[in-house]
Amino acid sequence: MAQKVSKDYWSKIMRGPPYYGDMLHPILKKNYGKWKYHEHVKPGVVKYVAESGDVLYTVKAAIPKILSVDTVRVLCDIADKYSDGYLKFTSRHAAQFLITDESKIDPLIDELESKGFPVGGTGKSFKPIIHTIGWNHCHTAIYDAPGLAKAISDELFEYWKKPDLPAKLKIALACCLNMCGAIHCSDIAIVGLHRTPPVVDDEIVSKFCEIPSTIAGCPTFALKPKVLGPGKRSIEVDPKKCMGCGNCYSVCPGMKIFNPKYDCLSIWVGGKIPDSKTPPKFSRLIIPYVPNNPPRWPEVTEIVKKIVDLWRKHARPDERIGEWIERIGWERFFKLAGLEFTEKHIDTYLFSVRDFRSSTQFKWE
Amino acid sequence: MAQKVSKDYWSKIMRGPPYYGDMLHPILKKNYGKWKYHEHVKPGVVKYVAESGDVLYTVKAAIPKILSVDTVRVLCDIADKYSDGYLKFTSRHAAQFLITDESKIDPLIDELESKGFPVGGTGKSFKPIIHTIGWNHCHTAIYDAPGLAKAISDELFEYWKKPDLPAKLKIALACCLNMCGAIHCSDIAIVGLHRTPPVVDDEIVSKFCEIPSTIAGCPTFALKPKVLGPGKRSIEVDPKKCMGCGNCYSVCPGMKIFNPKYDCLSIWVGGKIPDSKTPPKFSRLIIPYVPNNPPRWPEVTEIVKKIVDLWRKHARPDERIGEWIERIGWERFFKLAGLEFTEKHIDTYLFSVRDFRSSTQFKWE
Amino acid sequence: MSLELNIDELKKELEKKPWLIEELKKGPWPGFITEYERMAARKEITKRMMCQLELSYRNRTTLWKHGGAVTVKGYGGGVIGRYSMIPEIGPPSGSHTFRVNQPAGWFYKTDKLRAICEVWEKYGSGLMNLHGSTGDIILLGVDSPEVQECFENLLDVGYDLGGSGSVLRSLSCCKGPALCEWALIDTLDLYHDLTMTYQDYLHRPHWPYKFKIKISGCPNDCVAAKGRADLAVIGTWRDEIQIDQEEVRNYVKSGLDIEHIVKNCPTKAMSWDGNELKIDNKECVRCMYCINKMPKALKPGKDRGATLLLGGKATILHTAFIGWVIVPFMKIEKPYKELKELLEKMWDWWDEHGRYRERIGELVYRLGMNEFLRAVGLPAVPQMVWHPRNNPYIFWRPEELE
Amino acid sequence: MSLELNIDELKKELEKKPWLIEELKKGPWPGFITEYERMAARKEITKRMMCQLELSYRNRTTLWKHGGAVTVKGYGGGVIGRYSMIPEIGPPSGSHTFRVNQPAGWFYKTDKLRAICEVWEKYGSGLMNLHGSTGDIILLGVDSPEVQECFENLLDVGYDLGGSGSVLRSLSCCKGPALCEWALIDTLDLYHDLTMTYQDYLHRPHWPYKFKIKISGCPNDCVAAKGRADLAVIGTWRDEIQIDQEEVRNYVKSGLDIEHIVKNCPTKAMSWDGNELKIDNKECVRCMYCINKMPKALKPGKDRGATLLLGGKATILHTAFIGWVIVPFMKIEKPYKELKELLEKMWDWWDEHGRYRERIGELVYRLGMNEFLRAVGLPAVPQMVWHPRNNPYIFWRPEELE
Ligand code: SRM
Ligand code: SRM
Ligand code: SRM
Ligand code: SRM
Ligand code: SF4
Ligand code: SF4
Ligand code: SF4
Ligand code: SF4
Ligand code: SF4
Ligand code: SF4
Ligand code: SF4
Ligand code: SF4
Repeated sequence: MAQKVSKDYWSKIMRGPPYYGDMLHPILKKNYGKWKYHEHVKPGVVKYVAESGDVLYTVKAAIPKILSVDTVRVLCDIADKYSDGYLKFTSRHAAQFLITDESKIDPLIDELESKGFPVGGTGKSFKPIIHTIGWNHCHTAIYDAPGLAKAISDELFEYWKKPDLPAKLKIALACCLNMCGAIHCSDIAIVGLHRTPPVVDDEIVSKFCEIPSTIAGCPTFALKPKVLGPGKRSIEVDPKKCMGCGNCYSVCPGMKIFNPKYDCLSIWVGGKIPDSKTPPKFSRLIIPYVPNNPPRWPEVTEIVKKIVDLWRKHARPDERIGEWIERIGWERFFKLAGLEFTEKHIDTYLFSVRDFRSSTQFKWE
Repeated sequence: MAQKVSKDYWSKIMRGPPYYGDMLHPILKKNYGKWKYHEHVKPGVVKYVAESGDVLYTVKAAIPKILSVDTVRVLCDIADKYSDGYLKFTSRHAAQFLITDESKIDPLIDELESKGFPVGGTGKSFKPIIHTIGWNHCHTAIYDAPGLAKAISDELFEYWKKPDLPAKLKIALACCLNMCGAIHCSDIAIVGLHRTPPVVDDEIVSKFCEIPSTIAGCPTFALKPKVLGPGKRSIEVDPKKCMGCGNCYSVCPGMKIFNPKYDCLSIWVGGKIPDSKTPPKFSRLIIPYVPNNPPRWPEVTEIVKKIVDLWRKHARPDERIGEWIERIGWERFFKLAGLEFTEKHIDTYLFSVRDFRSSTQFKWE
Repeated sequence: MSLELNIDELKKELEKKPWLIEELKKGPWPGFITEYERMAARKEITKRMMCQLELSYRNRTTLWKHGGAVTVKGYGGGVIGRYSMIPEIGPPSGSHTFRVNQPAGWFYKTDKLRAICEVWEKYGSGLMNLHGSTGDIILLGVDSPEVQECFENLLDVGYDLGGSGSVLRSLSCCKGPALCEWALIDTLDLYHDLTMTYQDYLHRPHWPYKFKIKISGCPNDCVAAKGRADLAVIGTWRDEIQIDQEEVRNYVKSGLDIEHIVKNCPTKAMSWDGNELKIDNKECVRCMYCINKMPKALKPGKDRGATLLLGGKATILHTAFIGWVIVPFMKIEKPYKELKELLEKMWDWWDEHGRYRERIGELVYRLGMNEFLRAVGLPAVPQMVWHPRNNPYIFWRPEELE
Repeated sequence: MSLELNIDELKKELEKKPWLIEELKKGPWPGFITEYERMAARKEITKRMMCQLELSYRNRTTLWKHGGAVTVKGYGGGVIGRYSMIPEIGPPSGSHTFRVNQPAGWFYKTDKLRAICEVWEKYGSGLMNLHGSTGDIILLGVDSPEVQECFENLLDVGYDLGGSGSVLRSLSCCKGPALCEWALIDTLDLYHDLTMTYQDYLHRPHWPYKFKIKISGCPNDCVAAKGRADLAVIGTWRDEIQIDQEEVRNYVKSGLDIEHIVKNCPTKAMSWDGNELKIDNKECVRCMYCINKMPKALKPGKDRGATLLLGGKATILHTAFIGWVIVPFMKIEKPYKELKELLEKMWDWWDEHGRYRERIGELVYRLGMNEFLRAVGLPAVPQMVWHPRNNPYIFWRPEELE
């Protein structure tokens, strides 16, 4: 780090992000805080009406989450052409164009579609998958979330285009138990899992790791110190107590948790975040093991499709997946979906008792 | 224990309780498992009709939980006179007489009432209080549950006689945190609390206690060993970590937890056990401190009466106290009841996070 | 005890009249002070217990000491040692408690009750609890020298002790088939059979802590088993609620608000068209509500058995637990082989792994339902949980990997 | 890693065509492989990243190494060190990540976006995440020697880094008043103000672990703050939902099933008599459902502010938490003094008591809400819990006893 820095460096840093006021389309500035209502015009297109009478249309397009600068420039070109040089990305990472001239909507859609950015995703539709970076760029990735996101999105593409699901469909993927993206409150979530304890690389542990904090960080007390020789220490794992969270690997590279042969994917359903009707809910485990099968994970996409179809068939209007399942009961859902229930579905951790059914109320199936 | 025992002693022990078959009124034996339905005849009286057409009336009378043999004999006399020498005690410790001859009902009621055993408690009424033994006979009692039970029952007497509450009313009292009687699922519960940490009597601890297990038994890790001298050990309390559960005193008499000046009563509401409509519920803290004010604890009886009146006024038919409160929300209940909410009402223990409101859904009051 | 006890001062307190406990003689509910008075008139121990009680009321504290081990020959439990802190005033050398095992469902023939009164008048204070919260007949206050003989006399009149300490505690059960149309299992027979089968576990301390079994004939749970039994056996059914439509209409005619009932069904399994009540039984969760409201018209189904819930207990130490489903349905038929086998497996596992003063529910919490289920050979089913787990902290056994 | 990496074999694998990742070019959804191809054509680092990705797909494992500390002068976070396990094939000497702080609400003028593309094409792989899950612009893959200069170029075009490590992470907020009729607070301004006020906390590791703030204009929570922000700021209102009855009738006329909506209200606060919609506002829990269904007819109230929730986080270590209410209502008005004071008190307390890698919600769990509330000076209110505690394990401070 003995690099040279430019003279005014210390006055330039800590400048913060670009000021949003400079990033807003003039119509947004004018009507800031004074929007009146919105209407769904057609898939991908929402009309906003301001108290001033001003009208704005948003057009939402799917983009890959990993983008080249080339593609970003294409999006900029389109924004220059149709939306006065302004655009927005949504919190689920779609691109949104802001159109003041209604007649530009269809040409914009044509151009977006022709360039490979399908328009859709408004209303009760399949939303862009929130996913993490996977093998593309992370050292703890069990599977490649961007790849699986692509495969699932292809599978559910029709629901991107047609907003006729019972409610919104929010899928999120995390390539390891760190669960970047906070996928734990998603309608459908897919998490990479380790099924074997870490293999300890004594060399690395003794040289590079803070042994006490690594040991203290294991939530199930599976670790204890091991003496290798005079002044040389490492860590010992009790495999029976390890549930593969990978926390030890996060803090110490010598705790080699990866095991491509046994690592797998798991599927979770029923989470949500809004308070609309029902409070936020966690996603719940439905399948603890699905093979890690790149490049397109057919086992996963098949299950996802099946759950979505089941939900479409059985849910009432406005029912998110979790709301539907809680109405019919998890026992019924497992039956309907033909899923196997095992001991792995029962919580064994900190708050487990509150998940146990302290009641004789249940359905037989 | 070097006492002599009778010759046939070893063949007599382990005989178990009296055989219930010998304890049943002949009409119960005859219609065993073949009862058809029941009807409420009037307060305290229920009519049972068997498939055979047989009819039986039960008459329910309040009795003290602590009884002298004299009074038990009085009850036996009454049973001999009216119910063929048979009687039953209920799971909440009322006496029940089994009448086959309808014309005996009123004379029986008259006799019971005149002897001081008021008839009532059927249907949607105030049920006998479940309570523990208190100062009468327990070494960990903070207050006298039998005494308070009497005081509250006097206060609520009208609801014993008239079954016109929104639903059943089940009150339970425990004189210490051991909560004998499992009062944690009662409509209203009153528990004795310690508010100060134990004072350690080093003499007793060092002589009579198993120090490691006493220390290990403290749920909040408030205890650690203390060396008094060579071979002489005791225990040290961290007062900040102690929440007065009394578990250390249960296993070691030297951990003197009693403090009549500061020990107090606490009030809990909203529990239930049946699965009818809603699953079983825990009682929840509403008042952490009420003074321990024998002989009649006026502060407690007043609050209990107030809650019952509030419930009568606001609940819908068939709503137990907890069901009513959960419908309107605890914030509304606190407001209606004019109760103060404090940090003490928020769980700080093992499963606390699951009690925290992870939602923006709440009422302002 | 931060209280310093001065016997002379305490004696003086007793001279101040009226006594505080006399206040408890007022009011319409039957009180217990007159019960003391009755026995105090002829029993010294009871008089002393009463003096001590008055002093507790005056000083706002218990005056009983931490109990010592008091037992009868051959038993580990059933008697609770009790000594006064003020033997100069209270019982001088012991005022122990007998827990006497009650007959199933607390049904009595009067001669049996009179018999226990006889014994208790002779040996003890003459005061008893009918019944204790666990269910026993609680005899309060017997002096140390009388314990063994009193017990033998109890045996002679047909009684035996109940449980105390780290044993199987006295069971309890609702009146069930003896006097309830909803009893879905024979609560009384199961109570008696288990009690007799496990006499040894009941009387001789074996375990890490106490174990309680309570049996209710239906989900109304009239012995509150779900909240306070390590194993709750709750009658239930698997088929359809039996409906007598004519009687439904009669209820409605006589003013029953049936819409209110239909609305309160937790799974909205009912519908009423003004003439007929329909129940969608596969949606019904057998909560009993509709049946409770119309006992003449509705009856539980015919394919009967029990749901078993594990882990109910009071608040010490891991907070109170309400029992949770471990077996959604088990046929409960004599000689109750399946249930007994399960109990024994559970006890073995708990006995092996449980810590000192750890209830079985707390052990399941500590080691996990997975360990428990595997140890006792029960299949995991969704009925055991409100919802599946929300964290990925899953255990895998090596043999599961392939 | 139980995988043994043999570079020669891996190289051979790459010769086998077609590559697996090409499969991901199929299908209608826009894919990312072509993005690689575009940049790989002119950037060596990207070509190498792509080769490595293909090998990950073949071997079903990541090929990135545990990151080392890579930073820019004066900052503690914002860059994530990334090295290849197979530098012979993948990036030879580093492929680090820049987290670049996004403008509030992810609104852009195209020139600003083009500017960052410029810099990134020059110094990095040319691949980016628009955006990362926390909200930053994620620039993927820059070689070690370029880090500092690349950063300075980013500064020059008006960007700055976001957070990584044990710091305040980049905030996020919904579009709010810029483009939503339901925004009850000025999400964008609050975002920007807090970000600027706390630049030091954002860039310089201070704390036991990360801290995230997310801001949503209403309870719909379009940035999913409740589930993943240590502090979630959620717009709400205290008075009455504004109803335009004419528009309600219009919705009904055009086919809206209003009975369905009335029935779905969680507190049954609505009623519809065929002509007028009534809302009992004191029963309303502001869930947004009815408003969501009829944006033309219903509007949130006028007395606006925010509910604050604490503790949202993912699963490591104490399982996932959804944030819980710590302030039911706070006015959110510039200069946000009340909120900032609270934040600072929270941070101080957490900083003092938090363990290594302990999120603030976990600390509250460990020490108790009572400790937290007292430390930050917030009053306990019933809105903080679903229901009061069920165990008697209450702490008393000596001064409370009298
Ligand atoms: C653009 C965006 C905000 C942003 O600043 O980026 C946004 C925009 C809108 N949201 Fe949202 N939401 C956005 C992410 C979210 C999220 C966050 C997420 O998905 O990770 C949530 C909470 C997560 C969840 O649902 O579990 C969210 C929950 C809602 C809800 C509640 C839905 C529900 O099922 O209860 C509504 C109300 C509704 O749609 O009825 C809503 C409504 C809306 C409205 C109608 C608000 C408005 O008047 O503009 C906008 C949608 C029009 C449409 O149908 O496309 N928005 N919305 C985000 C678009 C993401 C995307 O690309 O799809
Ligand atoms: C006698 C007794 C059983 C026994 O073997 O001793 C009993 C007897 C009956 N119970 Fe019970 N219950 C008895 C304790 C209980 C308990 C346990 C307790 O209170 O500790 C419960 C569960 C605890 C609770 O409620 O939280 C209990 C919850 C019920 C329920 C459900 C009530 C509810 O609020 O949901 C019903 C159904 C009903 O009444 O509608 C019920 C119904 C009945 C019926 C109608 C059953 C029948 O057909 O005989 C009997 C009551 C007639 C009446 O109104 O007096 N019984 N019942 C117990 C009387 C105790 C007492 O002296 O009051
Ligand atoms: C007599 C009785 C109270 C009453 O007046 O009804 C009682 C009295 C005592 N209980 Fe209890 N418990 C009694 C029913 C209960 C119940 C209710 C039940 O069994 O349905 C419970 C709650 C349910 C449960 O087991 O969780 C109960 C939970 C406790 C506890 C806490 C156990 C726990 O795991 O949380 C203790 C503490 C202990 O075991 O050290 C305890 C301890 C005690 C001791 C033995 C105090 C001690 O540590 O020495 C008391 C003896 C007093 C005496 O002189 O007889 N008692 N105890 C009840 C037994 C009578 C009977 O056999 O019928
Ligand atoms: C890039 C990103 C995933 C993505 O592709 O979108 C990401 C990537 C990483 N996350 Fe994350 N996290 C990302 C958002 C999240 C989120 C979502 C959020 O912030 O809303 C979460 C869940 C919310 C939360 O904080 O609880 C998240 C929870 C974690 C955790 C677990 C933290 C916990 O307390 O449970 C770790 C583990 C750690 O901190 O050691 C982690 C660690 C990591 C590391 C730094 C892995 C590591 O230990 O070195 C990853 C770096 C990959 C790389 O090369 O850039 N990441 N991480 C997201 C950040 C982009 C951005 O700044 O915009
Ligand atoms: S979920 Fe795990 S593997 Fe994926 S980006 Fe986050 S830390 Fe990396
Ligand atoms: S993976 Fe998790 S559970 Fe296993 S040893 Fe490491 S920290 Fe402990
Ligand atoms: S609640 Fe406590 S004081 Fe009362 S009888 Fe039980 S153990 Fe004794
Ligand atoms: S009373 Fe409870 S918390 Fe306090 S020291 Fe004793 S065991 Fe620990
Ligand atoms: S539990 Fe059921 S079967 Fe037993 S008495 Fe109560 S209502 Fe009847
Ligand atoms: S028993 Fe309960 S769940 Fe079943 S139909 Fe009746 S009310 Fe509904
Ligand atoms: S959170 Fe509310 S205010 Fe913000 S964009 Fe979503 S709906 Fe609009
Ligand atoms: S906002 Fe929600 S709670 Fe309030 S009236 Fe509308 S639907 Fe009901």
